[in-house]
Amino acid sequence: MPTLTYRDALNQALREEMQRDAGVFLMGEEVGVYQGAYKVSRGLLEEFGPMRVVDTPIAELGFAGIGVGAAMAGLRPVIEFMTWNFAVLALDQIVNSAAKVLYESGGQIPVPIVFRGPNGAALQLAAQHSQSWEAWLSHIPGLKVVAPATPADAKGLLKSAIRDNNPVIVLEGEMLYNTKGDVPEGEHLVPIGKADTKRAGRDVTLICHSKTVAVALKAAEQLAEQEGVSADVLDLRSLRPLDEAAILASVATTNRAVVVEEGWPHCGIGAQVVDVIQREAFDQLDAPVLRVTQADVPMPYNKQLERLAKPSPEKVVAAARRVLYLD
Amino acid sequence: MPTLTYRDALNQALREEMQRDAGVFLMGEEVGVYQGAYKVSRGLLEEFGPMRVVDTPIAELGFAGIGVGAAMAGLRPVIEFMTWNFAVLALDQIVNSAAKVLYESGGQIPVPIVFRGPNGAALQLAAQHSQSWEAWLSHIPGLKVVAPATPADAKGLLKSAIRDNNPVIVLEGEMLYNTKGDVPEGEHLVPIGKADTKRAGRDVTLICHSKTVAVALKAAEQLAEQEGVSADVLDLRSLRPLDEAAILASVATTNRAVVVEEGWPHCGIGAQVVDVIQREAFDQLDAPVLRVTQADVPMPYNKQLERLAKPSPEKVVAAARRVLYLD
Amino acid sequence: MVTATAQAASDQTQVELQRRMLRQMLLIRRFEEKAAEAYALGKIGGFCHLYIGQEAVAVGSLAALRVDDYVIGSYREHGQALARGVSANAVMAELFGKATGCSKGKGGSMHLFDVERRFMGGHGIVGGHVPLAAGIGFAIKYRAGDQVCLCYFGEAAVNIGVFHETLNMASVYKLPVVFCCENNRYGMGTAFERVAAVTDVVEHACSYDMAAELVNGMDVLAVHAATERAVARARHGRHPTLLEVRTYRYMGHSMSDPLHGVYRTKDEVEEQKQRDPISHLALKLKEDGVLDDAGLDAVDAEVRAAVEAAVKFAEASPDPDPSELATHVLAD
Amino acid sequence: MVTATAQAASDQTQVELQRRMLRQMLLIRRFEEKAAEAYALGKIGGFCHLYIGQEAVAVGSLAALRVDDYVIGSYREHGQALARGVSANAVMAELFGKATGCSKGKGGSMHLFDVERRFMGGHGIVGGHVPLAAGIGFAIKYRAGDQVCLCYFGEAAVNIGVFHETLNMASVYKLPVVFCCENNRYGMGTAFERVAAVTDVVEHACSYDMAAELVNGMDVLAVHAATERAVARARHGRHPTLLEVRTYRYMGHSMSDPLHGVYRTKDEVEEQKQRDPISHLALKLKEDGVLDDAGLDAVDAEVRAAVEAAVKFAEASPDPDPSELATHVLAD
Ligand SMILES: Cc1ncc(C[n+]2csc(CCOP(=O)(O)OP(=O)(O)O)c2C)c(N)n1
Ligand SMILES: Cc1ncc(C[n+]2csc(CCOP(=O)(O)OP(=O)(O)O)c2C)c(N)n1
Ligand SMILES: [Mg+2]
Ligand SMILES: [Mg+2]
Repeated sequence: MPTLTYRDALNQALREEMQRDAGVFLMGEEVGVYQGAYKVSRGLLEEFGPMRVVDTPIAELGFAGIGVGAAMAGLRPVIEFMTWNFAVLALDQIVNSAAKVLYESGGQIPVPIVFRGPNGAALQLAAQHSQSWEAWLSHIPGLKVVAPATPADAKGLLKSAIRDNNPVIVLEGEMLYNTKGDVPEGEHLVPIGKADTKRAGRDVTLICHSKTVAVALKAAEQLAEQEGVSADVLDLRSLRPLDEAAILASVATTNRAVVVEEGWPHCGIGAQVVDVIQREAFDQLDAPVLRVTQADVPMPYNKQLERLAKPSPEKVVAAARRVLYLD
Repeated sequence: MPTLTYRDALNQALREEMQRDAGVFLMGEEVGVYQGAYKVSRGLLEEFGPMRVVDTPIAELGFAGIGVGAAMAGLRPVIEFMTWNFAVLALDQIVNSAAKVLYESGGQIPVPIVFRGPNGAALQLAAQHSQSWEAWLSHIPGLKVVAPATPADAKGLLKSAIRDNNPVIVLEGEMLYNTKGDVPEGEHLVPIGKADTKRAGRDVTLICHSKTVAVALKAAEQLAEQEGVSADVLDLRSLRPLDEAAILASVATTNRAVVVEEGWPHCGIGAQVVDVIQREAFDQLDAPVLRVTQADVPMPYNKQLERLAKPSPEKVVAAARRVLYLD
Repeated sequence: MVTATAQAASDQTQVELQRRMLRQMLLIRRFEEKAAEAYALGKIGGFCHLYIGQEAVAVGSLAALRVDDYVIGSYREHGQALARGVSANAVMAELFGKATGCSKGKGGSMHLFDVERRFMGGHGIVGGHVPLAAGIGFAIKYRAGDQVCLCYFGEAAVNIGVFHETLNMASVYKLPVVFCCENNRYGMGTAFERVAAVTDVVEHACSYDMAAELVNGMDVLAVHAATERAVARARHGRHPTLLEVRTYRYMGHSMSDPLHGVYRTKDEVEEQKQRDPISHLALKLKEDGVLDDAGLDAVDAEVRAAVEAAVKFAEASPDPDPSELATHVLAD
Repeated sequence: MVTATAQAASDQTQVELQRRMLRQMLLIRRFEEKAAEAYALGKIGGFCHLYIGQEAVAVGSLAALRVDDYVIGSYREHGQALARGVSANAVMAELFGKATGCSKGKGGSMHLFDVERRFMGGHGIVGGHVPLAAGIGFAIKYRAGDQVCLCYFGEAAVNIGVFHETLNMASVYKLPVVFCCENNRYGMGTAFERVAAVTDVVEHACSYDMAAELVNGMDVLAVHAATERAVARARHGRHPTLLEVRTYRYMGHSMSDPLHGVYRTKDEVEEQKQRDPISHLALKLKEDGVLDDAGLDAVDAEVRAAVEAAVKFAEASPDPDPSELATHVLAD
């Protein structure tokens, strides 16, 4: 299997789907001539031309709405946000148009559209440019939300998202674009709504997604080496719908869980996962489920403070030790 | 103590704070000449003039930003959104300006501003006009979020919000404006961050806020009459910060809880409350905490479907019976 | 040189068109009057924004469209849906929230949809549907089609940012869209001049290098002619147009708002009613000897009957099945 | 009639002003060159948007302000902060993320603040700070003050909705704001003409009944004069102005972007450098016999030393205490 970066896996998914379906087009800031702010769309303008790789003005709300309108008329737009921080300006179109037109119309008008771009913090981009929006987006019925952690999942989930007949949010990561991994060639589709065990274990479940998968895997190594603890690392991959069965299956064997996320704690993804576990696996839990999140503050610019604010393997190990009553 | 409607209690709070502090002004759509879309600002234009009661164009993002700028320059703006559904357009200014300037500036520039308006569903307003935003707003560090359920709390919390040196979100309710209650005259301040027991009980804790307080109280009555169950009804009042101590104190006596909210389930307020309870009161819980929320769908227009979608006393009673193992 | 017979034929079609437009305007007027009654009786709920006074805008402009063109509007869209050919039964049933409604009772007054007639809704966020129209225009151009998209919105929507983002992109991408601003002078209780630095909406077209036209919205023939010019521009040149149609709302902003009061006087409303688009066309047809009072009464009686039938249909129709609560959240 | 002595005196102040402006432009140029070095060495992180080429805009316009006026800008604000009198030490320390930075190391390059100098930030969402400027102007008018607020933004921000919402309100409310659009032709890698239907930003002023002026941004004296006119309009008439200042960015969009390539040619950049605002003023001062090469070298040496000192200061300064992570989230 060829090894690709996460960036090239996304690029391959876009190229393959655009070749497969003439109704698929890419629209966003700098996606064409500039080859993408993060080069995810490299080469696509040259291959598919300006009608299918469309540079936009800085007008997130407007071009998100244009995408939704095009989807209502039967195309399959892929809208790239340079980062999800800027997509906050476009939420009205995502929430009030994309997520509602099918329901409001009594099922007459589906909205097959993908909104994608990097989510969460990179390095020292400070408060306005370092935010994770999965909790907000997952809150909304009418949307699907995925957050791939590996190149293979990035390709497989983006392809599934483009073929889905609903608005699908694809949360990528600036810090993930350069990461490498094996990626199946051609028709590789990862189903939306299915979590994936990235490392099997018996003693504690580490539930994670996107960038925190690497954090959880590092923590699992440390737990194995330092504590002889075997951690089950479950990558949610899809945040809406949530793969409750996979979560409960793992907790049924480990009886203990830690949920790791990049976002803020209050009403985060982890809170929902905790709700599911305590409701459905109450009698199986040997300890409360603990969470590791970004510190409940705007992201600071200073490097040391930023490190303190982010989830880390050390924090996950500490939480795992607590749910294992090792302290 | 005089009896006032929730609407008039808010009006009184605005009038008193505008009389008390010349820096307080009200800005929004229809707040002046039209006396407010829901008449909360009735009479204020006449008393304080057009510089302090400012009608705006339909430009939520723009006038929210003007409010933040005025607060940065030392005024105390109260920004009225006709409803929070439209405030989705203004989130960039609430989240990226109001909630971050103090932190980004290293503490130099506080943003004392209030964003207020009706939140959640009224009657048959359909999908775009029937949404509850407390989970989103409470997710954001740098904001405070309150959701008063009674006229007295509406006055006391709005006055505290206006005097607070931070951005405070005040979530009102179109269905609450006409509700009546005793309201202390003059200097009545309800502290932000303190929950309130609206009915004391021993067997189960019903945690609620805003419109769901009435739902929980009705459920408590039915539980008392039909099951001889004594329910403790805890009105959160503040959603950020959350009064964890009050939640845990009640659960310590009841060992059982149901969380009721108007919003959608996924990553809702209830999920965060569940997280707090299972983490801090794990050994005290005799049953999983259950939640009653809006159905996980866009709000339908049809009256019967809408009723099915909303939290109801019946649904709360059913959840309470389950956590009490009465089924 | 046009032959006498050809001339006569085209006059005849003109007359037929005008008769049709008169009927449609009357249908809308009577429909909305009935909707107001039903609302007062609690048979219609939520927000209900009536179109009375503005009939000439929807009727005149939609007469310039082909069946394969697209239409999209705001929450004040009953008249547009009816003029587009959505049946009075399906629209009334939707207002009643019934399963037979054009949105299956799930959308209501603000969210009328009929995909067969390419009526793309019914949208409740001011300005929110304006980029949707551009997106539909984008799809038309993408497929190299020759359809157009006609988008209705109120003058107050001009103050919201997305209107400007969209006009700029529609011009840059050369999209076949007709932006039809129904300037009825008020956004709810706010007179446009109180919240807009420039009150001629057409002025904004300059900033986007877009064709524009100011139209008398009380004259259905003027609206029709201007829209035909705009549609031709969109269909053949793929150039968008901004139409500012000056009209007037006779009723309150919605059924829950006052007809007049602090924001406009009773006299102003009465004065505006003198420009009534229906009387205006009826008078012309009488002057042209095309229609007499009896003929007019006949049309009125016919549309009243159609509206009565629509109410009966709506009342007789079932509510959606409870299972409908959870359908159409996601497509398969 | 001006007396000879008065004339001489005013000439003298003019000369002093021009000397000061030359020094400020040079200070910014050298500061940014050092920032680029430090970034390459990893001492500055995140996004870093340099001002090289645009010095005349900040220096010329800020020379027209009083100490009690307000200033606000985007993420490309190093030059504006320095020209406003924020110390090179405090700015460099902020870029280094140190506790001695003007935002205590918590804001970084995109979020420079100095409330004492009424420098209201450094904001990273394109267009996001434009309504903040109007709000500051609103507060000035609310208090019946005679200050003004000067707001900098790039030409690409003109395509985003909130710019239009704000200009309309600034005009309707008559706010003392100078909207200074730094048109450097590109938003990141996109030439303005590719994404704007009308490329003269000043055109938008018509839609908002606002005064406007097109200015040569490579001529610091022209920028100063135009800003003085706009400031007078705001201070005395409370009328906002839209200034379009044509300038050019020599470097890449940010330190992580290419200087040229697919979106602009090396030749274009080199050609633009011939219009360099610093050489332009230096030449004038020489022609006027105000400054010779030695004098110019002296100024350059002085600012280079100041920038060196700023780097030393920044390097020697401590990181914020870890406890700072949780401070300033909320005010007391
Ligand atoms: C973004 C947004 N803000 C506020 C509202 C509430 N609202 C509904 S209609 C309306 C007035 C709109 O006036 P106009 O655009 O002129 O259309 P008209 O009602 O006159 O047809 C307002 C303020 C809304 N629906 N959306
Ligand atoms: C709303 C938003 N969208 C996208 C971005 C990413 N971005 C940062 S700067 C920039 C270009 C802005 O160009 P311009 O306004 O001309 O200012 P300049 O960089 O030329 O000074 C873009 C697209 C952003 N910060 N905010
Ligand atoms: Mg109007
Ligand atoms: Mg630029």
